[in-house]
Amino acid sequence: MTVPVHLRHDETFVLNLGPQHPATHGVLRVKLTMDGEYIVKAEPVLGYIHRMHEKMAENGTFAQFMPNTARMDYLHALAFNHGWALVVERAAGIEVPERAEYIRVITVELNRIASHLLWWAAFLLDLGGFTPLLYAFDDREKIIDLLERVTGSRLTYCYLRFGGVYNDIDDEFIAGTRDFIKRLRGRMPRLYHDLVTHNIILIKRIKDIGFVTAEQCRRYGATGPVARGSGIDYDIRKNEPYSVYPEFDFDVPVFTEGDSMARYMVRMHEMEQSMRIIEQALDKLPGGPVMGKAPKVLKPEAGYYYSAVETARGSLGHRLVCNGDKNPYKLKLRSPTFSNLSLFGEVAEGMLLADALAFMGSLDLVIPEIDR
Amino acid sequence: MDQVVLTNIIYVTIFLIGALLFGFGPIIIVKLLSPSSHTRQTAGRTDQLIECGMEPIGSAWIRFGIIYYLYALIFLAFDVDVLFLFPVAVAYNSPELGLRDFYEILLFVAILSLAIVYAWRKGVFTWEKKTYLHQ
Amino acid sequence: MGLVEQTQAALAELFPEPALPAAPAGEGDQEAPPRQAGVVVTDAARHGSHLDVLCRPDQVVAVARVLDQDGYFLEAISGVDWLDKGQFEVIYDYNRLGGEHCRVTVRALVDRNEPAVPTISGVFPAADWHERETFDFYGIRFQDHPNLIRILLPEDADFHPLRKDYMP
Amino acid sequence: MGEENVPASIVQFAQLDKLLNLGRANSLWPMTFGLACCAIEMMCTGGSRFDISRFGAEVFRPSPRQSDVMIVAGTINKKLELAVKTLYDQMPEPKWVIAMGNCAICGGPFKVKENYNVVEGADKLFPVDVYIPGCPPRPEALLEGIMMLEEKITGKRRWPRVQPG
Repeated sequence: MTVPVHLRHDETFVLNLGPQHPATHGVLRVKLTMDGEYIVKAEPVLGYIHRMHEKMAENGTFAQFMPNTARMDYLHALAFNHGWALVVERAAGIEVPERAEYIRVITVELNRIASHLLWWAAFLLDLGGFTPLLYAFDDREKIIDLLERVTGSRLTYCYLRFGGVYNDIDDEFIAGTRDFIKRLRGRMPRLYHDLVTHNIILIKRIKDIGFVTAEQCRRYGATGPVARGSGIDYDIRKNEPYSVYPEFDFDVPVFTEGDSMARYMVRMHEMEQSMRIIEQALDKLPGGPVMGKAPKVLKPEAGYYYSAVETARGSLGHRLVCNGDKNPYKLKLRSPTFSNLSLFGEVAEGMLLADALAFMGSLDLVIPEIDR
Repeated sequence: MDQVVLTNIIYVTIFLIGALLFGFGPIIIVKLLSPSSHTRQTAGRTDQLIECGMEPIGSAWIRFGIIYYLYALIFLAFDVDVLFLFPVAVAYNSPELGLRDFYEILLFVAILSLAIVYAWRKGVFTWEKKTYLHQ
Repeated sequence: MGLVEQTQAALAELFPEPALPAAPAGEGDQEAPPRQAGVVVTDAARHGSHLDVLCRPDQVVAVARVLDQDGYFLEAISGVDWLDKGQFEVIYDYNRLGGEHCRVTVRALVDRNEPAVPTISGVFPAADWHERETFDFYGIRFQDHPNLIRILLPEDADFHPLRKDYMP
Repeated sequence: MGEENVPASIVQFAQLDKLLNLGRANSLWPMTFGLACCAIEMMCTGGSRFDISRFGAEVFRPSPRQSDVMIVAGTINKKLELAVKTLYDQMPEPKWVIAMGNCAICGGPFKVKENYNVVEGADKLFPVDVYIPGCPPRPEALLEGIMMLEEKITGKRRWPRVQPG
């Protein structure tokens, strides 16, 4: 039930939810016009961490841009690697061996769980709970150790190559992954759901807060858990299958309420689905090489190419324009959080400031991915 | 001014001086020991209000909603309420405090909590979502 | 594939003159004879988009309305600076949100000296930020956009970084 | 003895200063100033595995008024430059700056010829006390950076330095 209010302009004041703020997960600034506790108008201001990725793409070769992809969304860096590798492989017509595809899916899904764990820790930190961060990071460190064995770095992975992956996974990685999944499945019902999800304080803070309708998602282009929380059954791994995803059976959690609780539950169930995918991929892992043959200097045919990949935050698109020489002529990165955040202004109007922060936490923002 | 009153006065003054020292002591110590009164500047913005690194827009001296005033009133009512309950708490376990006194205290607290009931019915505690009709 | 044909038919009425026979996919614009405005089916496995629409800048809003009725959503707006041909190109990517998958790429070419394209933020509010970003990087003015200011660069920046002739 | 760039106080006793520096070194309150990828490694350091609270630095203060050290964890670009300088000004003395990650040291991966928007290094804005290389540096590197800052403040090293090899 909302209360219509007429407002004279001198009763409001402008507050900066500025670049340096614990709840903005980075340097997002929101200019809030406030009427006491209520937000009259919210206007996100971007660009405080704009790092010229697209200009660098035009001045470097295709392979030189791979490290950049990991520095945009560093929580799900492998999906960004995967998106960039996919669009260039399509453009240059490079074949990827079967085993490399499976390794890509395993590492991307592990990275997705790590990203959701960090979102979960940061979201509850925004709402005031500090202890969930400790055991969520404990689980996340297990994943980071596994991925560090294979990729060599902890956060900004540069693991994929055009035509395959950098190096092969060994039995210790496979055994470690199975142990990790058994451990997380054991902890999930007690630590994550009983202690936090059914906690009355959390339910009071995020239930019926920040309603996003399916039509709003479509008009603003919101994808990923934000859209799946409002009843839109859209997951690129299912709707626009790429790599070897069609060979695994996993279902896409969709909730219809559209409030912050729905988005929360979508991500919690997605962690479970990612574990199912990893197990099936480990069971069906074929042998063979991990690196297909790819020309040293890539000169893809001129033309327009687009690839979409499902990251933890939504659909990541690479719009690539090639004119035949060794540098990409133009690369536009369609980042999911850029569109997910654009509906913040419309939804946060009339909200209490504390609820607006809970709503922003449920959008799962990574600011360098917005500013690129 | 017999001996007992004098010692009581001395106790109270010592207590008072201790409180003052405890209050102003750290301020003086910090003034002496902290590196310096001014801090190193790069943009000359030391005394600017903290607003996440940004220049605050407009001033915050505006008319606030009445609802915060009502919260202050309710707090005041119960603050005074506690003030009267202190002597009761001190004399609570003495034998002559009978059941009748207990009911008196209960009545006293009940009358004061009527303020809460009044505020509740006036809708002070409900924070509904508002939609703003922009002229 | 009912959806691709259905969308192609819906878009076809906007382009009365018959489109050229479908140019084989992947062939660059330079070699092919300059393509007439029209709808071309492209190979999605390679190019990622099912339909490739080339239209004049003033038809952009009409195409956006047709796709809005069909339930598409705006994925991205990108600008391309064809320095040697003296043209800017604005690429709109539309996609289906759920259900059957079909991506439509709409391209509009604009002269490089005074680039002006009508805004579609009335039809898709998602375009508001994408257009501000394209203006920020290329200087393409989007006519009657509600608030066309820079989005990523500092407000007082006086250059457009992604133009091919810009080097700091 | 460290603190050559921290201004002197009115009353100066040698032993008292040593005691004060020991207190300051063991309770460095960092300001939550995570900009980009290094912020995630800073959070991992705050987690329970690397546990920054062994050095008394786990109290991440959001407001500059209550923080001692500003850990610049990420890239500073031209739009954020004034905000960073404002935050540095608003911190009371004694204050220190740790430049964490290549971006804060020299612009890191974004120090390219077509760089139009990134400030190449935090020391262009204010004096930096400790540089931690890495992209992002491992949490152990951040802990080593804090130990180096403590050595700079007190002049003594708390842990024996780990010899390479």
